[in-house]
Amino acid sequence: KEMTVREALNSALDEEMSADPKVFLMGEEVGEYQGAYKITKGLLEKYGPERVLDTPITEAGFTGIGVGAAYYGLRPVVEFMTFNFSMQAIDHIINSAAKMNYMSAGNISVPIVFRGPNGAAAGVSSQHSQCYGAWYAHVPGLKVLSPYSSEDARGLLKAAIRDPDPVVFLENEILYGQSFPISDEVLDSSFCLPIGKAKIEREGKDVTITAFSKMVGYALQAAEVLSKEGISAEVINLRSLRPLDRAAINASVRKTTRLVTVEEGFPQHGIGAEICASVVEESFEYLDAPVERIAGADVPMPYAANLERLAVPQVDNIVNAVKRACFRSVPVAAAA
Amino acid sequence: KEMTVREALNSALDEEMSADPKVFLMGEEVGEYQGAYKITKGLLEKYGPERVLDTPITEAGFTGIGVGAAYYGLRPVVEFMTFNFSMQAIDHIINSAAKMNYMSAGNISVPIVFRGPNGAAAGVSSQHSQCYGAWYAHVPGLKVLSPYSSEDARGLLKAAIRDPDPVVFLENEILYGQSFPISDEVLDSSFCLPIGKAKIEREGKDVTITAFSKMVGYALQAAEVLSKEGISAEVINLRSLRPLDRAAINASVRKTTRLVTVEEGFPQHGIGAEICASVVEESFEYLDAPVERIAGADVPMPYAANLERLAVPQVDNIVNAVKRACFRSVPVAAAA
Amino acid sequence: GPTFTVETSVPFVGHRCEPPSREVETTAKELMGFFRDMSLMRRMEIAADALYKAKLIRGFCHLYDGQEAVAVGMEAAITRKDAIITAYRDHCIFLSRGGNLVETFAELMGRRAGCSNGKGGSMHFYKKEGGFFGGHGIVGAQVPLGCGLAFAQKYLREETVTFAMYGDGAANQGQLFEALNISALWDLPAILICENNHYGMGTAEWRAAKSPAYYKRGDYVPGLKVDGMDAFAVKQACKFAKEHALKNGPIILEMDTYRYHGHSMSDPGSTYRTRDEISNVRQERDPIERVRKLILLHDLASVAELKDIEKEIRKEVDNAIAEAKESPLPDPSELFTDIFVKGCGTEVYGVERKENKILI
Amino acid sequence: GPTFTVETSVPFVGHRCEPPSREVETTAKELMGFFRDMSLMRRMEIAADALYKAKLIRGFCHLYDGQEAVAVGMEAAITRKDAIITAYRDHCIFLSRGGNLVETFAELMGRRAGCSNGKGGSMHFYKKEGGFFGGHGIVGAQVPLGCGLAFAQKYLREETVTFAMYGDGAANQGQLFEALNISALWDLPAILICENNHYGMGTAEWRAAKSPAYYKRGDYVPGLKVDGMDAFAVKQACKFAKEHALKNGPIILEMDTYRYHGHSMSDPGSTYRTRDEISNVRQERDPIERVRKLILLHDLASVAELKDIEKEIRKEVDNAIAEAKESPLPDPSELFTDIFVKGCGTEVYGVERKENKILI
Ligand SMILES: Cc1ncc(C[n+]2csc(CCOP(=O)(O)OP(=O)(O)O)c2C)c(N)n1
Ligand SMILES: Cc1ncc(C[n+]2csc(CCOP(=O)(O)OP(=O)(O)O)c2C)c(N)n1
Ligand SMILES: [Mg+2]
Ligand SMILES: [Mg+2]
Repeated sequence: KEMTVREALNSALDEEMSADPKVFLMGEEVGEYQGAYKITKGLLEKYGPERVLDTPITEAGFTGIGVGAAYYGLRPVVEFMTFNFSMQAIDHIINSAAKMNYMSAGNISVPIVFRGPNGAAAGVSSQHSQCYGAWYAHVPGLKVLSPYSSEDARGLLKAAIRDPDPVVFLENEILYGQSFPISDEVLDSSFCLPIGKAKIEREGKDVTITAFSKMVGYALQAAEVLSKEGISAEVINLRSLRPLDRAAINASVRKTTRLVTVEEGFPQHGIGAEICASVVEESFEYLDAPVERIAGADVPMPYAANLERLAVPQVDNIVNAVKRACFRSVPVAAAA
Repeated sequence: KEMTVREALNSALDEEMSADPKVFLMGEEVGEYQGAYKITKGLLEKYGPERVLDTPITEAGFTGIGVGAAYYGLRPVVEFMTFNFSMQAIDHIINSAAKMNYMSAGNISVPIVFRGPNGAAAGVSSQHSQCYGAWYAHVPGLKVLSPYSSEDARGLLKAAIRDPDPVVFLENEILYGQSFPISDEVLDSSFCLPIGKAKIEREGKDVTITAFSKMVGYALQAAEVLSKEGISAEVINLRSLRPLDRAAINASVRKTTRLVTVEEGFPQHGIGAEICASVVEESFEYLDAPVERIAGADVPMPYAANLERLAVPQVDNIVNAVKRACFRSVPVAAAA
Repeated sequence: GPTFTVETSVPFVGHRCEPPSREVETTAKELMGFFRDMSLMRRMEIAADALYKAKLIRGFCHLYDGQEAVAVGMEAAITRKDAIITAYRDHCIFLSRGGNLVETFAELMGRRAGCSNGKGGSMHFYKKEGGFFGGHGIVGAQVPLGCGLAFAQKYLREETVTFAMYGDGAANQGQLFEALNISALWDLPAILICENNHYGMGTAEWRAAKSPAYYKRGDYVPGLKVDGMDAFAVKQACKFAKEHALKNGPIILEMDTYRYHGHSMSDPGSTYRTRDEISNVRQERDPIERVRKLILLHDLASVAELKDIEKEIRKEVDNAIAEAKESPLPDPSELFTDIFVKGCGTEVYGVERKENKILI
Repeated sequence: GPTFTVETSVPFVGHRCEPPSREVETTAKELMGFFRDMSLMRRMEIAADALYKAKLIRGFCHLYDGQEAVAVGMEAAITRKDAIITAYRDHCIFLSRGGNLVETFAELMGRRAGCSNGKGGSMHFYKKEGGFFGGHGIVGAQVPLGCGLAFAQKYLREETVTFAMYGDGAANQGQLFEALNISALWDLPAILICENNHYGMGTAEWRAAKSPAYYKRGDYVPGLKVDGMDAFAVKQACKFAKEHALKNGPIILEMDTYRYHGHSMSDPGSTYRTRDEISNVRQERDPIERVRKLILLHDLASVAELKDIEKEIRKEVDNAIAEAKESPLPDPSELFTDIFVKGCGTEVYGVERKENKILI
């Protein structure tokens, strides 16, 4: 059986709405338009306009309203058409949601999910391509999830909605239409994944590759290429950026002794930087080679197809990085 | 001769306003009130209400206006009463300012400075204590500076105002009243520091400590303590968080072979994580010990004095971390 | 006791609505209650000022003295099932929602017995069970949050309303207009209370707002201008607004009020306004004196009895401070509690991450 | 040529201002120019649609056909020293500010000859030397930016104004209200142009705004409702607004207009509105047909001559596309240019940071 990520997200929303009347959806075009990317398709019809709310294009206002509703005990799922627009509302995510349970000493909790596509899509240029993974994962009080497969999408979104704390849920537009095999267990409405746990997508012994979201697929492709050249790569799908599953990452690196981190976002203070620091802190003596970071180029996203391709990791880049980490020779890159 | 950081910032603003009629100041209470923290004292009187503009408490609106004025060729200096409130305007800092020169292929540049106190002050709790260093330094197109001493404050602020690109300038409230010795050269109105260059505040040979802003002072105090115990610490004042002076950091670590990073902000995807990754990438084989990260506790800032003290680095913590990096024995920490 | 009516100091001014009558029903008990509650608030804030000067309170500390009539008048019109949310100037609202003095002073001093266990401080008081949702440090942010509370009340069909309080400075914040539009579209039972104390920090209202007629700033949303120094006007307006909101959605009440103290403790409060202005308000419009006069007029208590009540309150406050001082600082382990409701079994790090971490 | 007058389609409706006359002065040259310019815009957008479907344009692509009268009417009222800033629906404004077809198509296809060297794409056209400041992808953000341009114009005592354009959807954004308040306080020569095409993506105006009378949404700021399908009404309103703004500060012009295409290329544009609605607008209010009729009425050209102009335009567009297609993709080294005006002599990293970095 197969299921697209879009269907996985849609079914997770559907099931959680049907299980808990306190769950409701809000955001731009989530209702009558069926979602800008059709993630909420059919839900207005099924649950009515009281539980699927089309908002004006006013992120600060509707996000604040969502957080307030969560203070009161509802379980809002707030869609950002893309996470780029979450910057308009970021004060509510950080100051109103993330810090609330702490500064009220538990008096007011905030069971809310902020979700939507994050990071680069195709040809949408500088203002519509940013990955907010590292920013949100920087902030205590938030849980930050990023699914890759349909299994992830279902299990993590259901976990996020059931969770009593604020969750930032970072999807990827390009993955929405991608199909993944899916088991009966995952299709069961009780299915749920733990927050804070990574998944070993592929076992290996020579090198560890960490990735999240779309880059997990690239890492798996790279591992396939590498296996043909006799390098056995272990691919970790992070799933949760905060809490980060340091135990799983370090266990893997202690086994493989080499680490390549992969992400589409900007490198400085990125996901890879933290993973590198965590491994240096906890497993320094196991490391047999410098950690290799593969990340988005440290530039705003260009529009032109050739530049855009250069600005985000390709499978080849991962293969090259692994080879460097394994001290194999790498083809010389084109001069920049 | 001595000068407080407040006087240093004030004199830098004054000199640059007097040198270039396109420089103007805007922000909440910068004029008649003389600045919430008195950084802009006397400037309204000297330059008049056309160049020192009190704004309503509407950060998105006035920051957008500042950025627009910079598009047109003026040189705005926008004060955030504290950087916590920059979140209300962060879309303009990132999407309108940082990315503009790139996505317009140089047609529209953005000579603007965003400045104000950043990070923890005393007793101001969760919503008023965040360090935005790592967030802003994550984003290409921005230059991010953070002064420690009065020399830094003068030289970097003058550099920021003269620079043709958007600069985020992160000050520290607690340092405002602190005095530093200051030379005639630094007092000269032509004085300016380079952007992207760190300063070795203290030379040493056993361990490198990186820090910025208030933590530079703590690192220097720790170095003093350590010298009495026979450990010679080199203290790097980062000054520039983006571009980060990777050359200076790596050169120092190659000499000392040990690294302790210090910051007040949240650890995950923080400044220390990036520095660690940079050193692992460029100087792995020189490292004789795991990198030690000292950072703010990974929790929202609590109000109570004892908890607050536990939530931000103290000189002792730095001393302990250095000893661990140098494989000296460390007193056992109180159980958490 | 028997009810009688008092007249509000000045007529209400309506915007897109017919204002309520100036005749307000009350009882002796209510009048005496107003006197007591406002006097207690006043005394509490004065004591906080002293504690701050004694360095027992740190950071920001925004006092409410002068504005007490808004708190008590509002509370008199509603129930604890109605919700209130405000900004950082929150001590007295906390009290009006059932919070006590010891929780207040302990929080201000960062002690374990504080309403947020000492973790929130002056700006972060909450009492969900009393319908009080804070206490917010970010100017204007509480307005959409309040509209969200109203959304939940409507969603749950509770027939209750939310009062979202903000200052004249906050009234220019864009998110307020966004939330108001949504509230109007969705008919949310949200009442926006603009406490116009005429200054946002050092900025006079007219320097921050082209149109400082805050009750009209909702444009297409009805509004009412209210003498916020008159607890009865406040009560009347809040009753009116609650009825309106349940039937027709949002409404704005502008409370014309005044803060006697500076903005926060570092502001002497005298550089941007004259001492004359302040003492005139104290003499002509003080909310407690207004109620005292009404009590004497209606012969509900004597001058001496009222003085006695004030003395009692003074003692009450002193005792609460003493008790709060007895409360210890939070246990150091509290650094790591309340980050999440539900931990994930992963490590959380302190400053020295190698030494100082726990599993939550 | 001699001037004559035409009457606007409908009267203006004023808010806090006396609207200008319906009689608009024009010349044969201007009328013919309007016809030519709008026809060129129309043809350019239709061609962009085809290029998108041929996969030569990627990502978002927001077309302006239907709204051309706003661009040409505005341009007719002002000079290139006046500034314009708009949102992502920016191709035609770029053209009206002196941009050319090759720069447009090359940018849309991500080629070197594009106005942003292929780095910006559809939403990011700029021409500072023509007074055009973009091209912005974030809904509403261009309004404060535009007020900032107006601030600079006033600061430099240029006696010029800025037109900040936004949609009906954007009109609810809080930052607009913040910027308007500041502009009003500071008397900035800022003209807010709300292009009300009645939908923000799939949301009809009344579903997004409690008060869709956008010319009144400035509340205390004057406004004018204008038929945005009538280039002469737009011209008259913009002249009026420029004079007003230089004397009195900000003003809002609501342009009643319509987009024929869907929101962007992925939106068929037909699920949330009827085909009847669209074809009615085309038949009754099309801005080009309106000008065609006026030309014929005043005997300035024959039906055949106008057809010839359209044919010529078609060729011009085809040639420009051919030329744009000749333009190569940007050089890969462009990945690292324009990050800063002034580099710091430090390394900038590509995806494979060990291999792919340069000093800037
Ligand atoms: C978004 C934001 N900007 C700035 C501040 C700093 N600040 C705190 S209170 C205040 C003045 C607010 O005035 P007003 O809304 O009139 O309320 P009042 O203090 O008079 O009760 C300012 C500028 C803040 N806390 N949040
Ligand atoms: C802050 C923000 N939120 C959401 C979006 C996604 N978005 C792009 S255009 C648009 C609709 C805008 O409608 P309107 O303002 O009426 O302009 P029109 O497209 O009709 O010209 C939306 C929701 C965005 N770009 N920015
Ligand atoms: Mg005020
Ligand atoms: Mg529209």
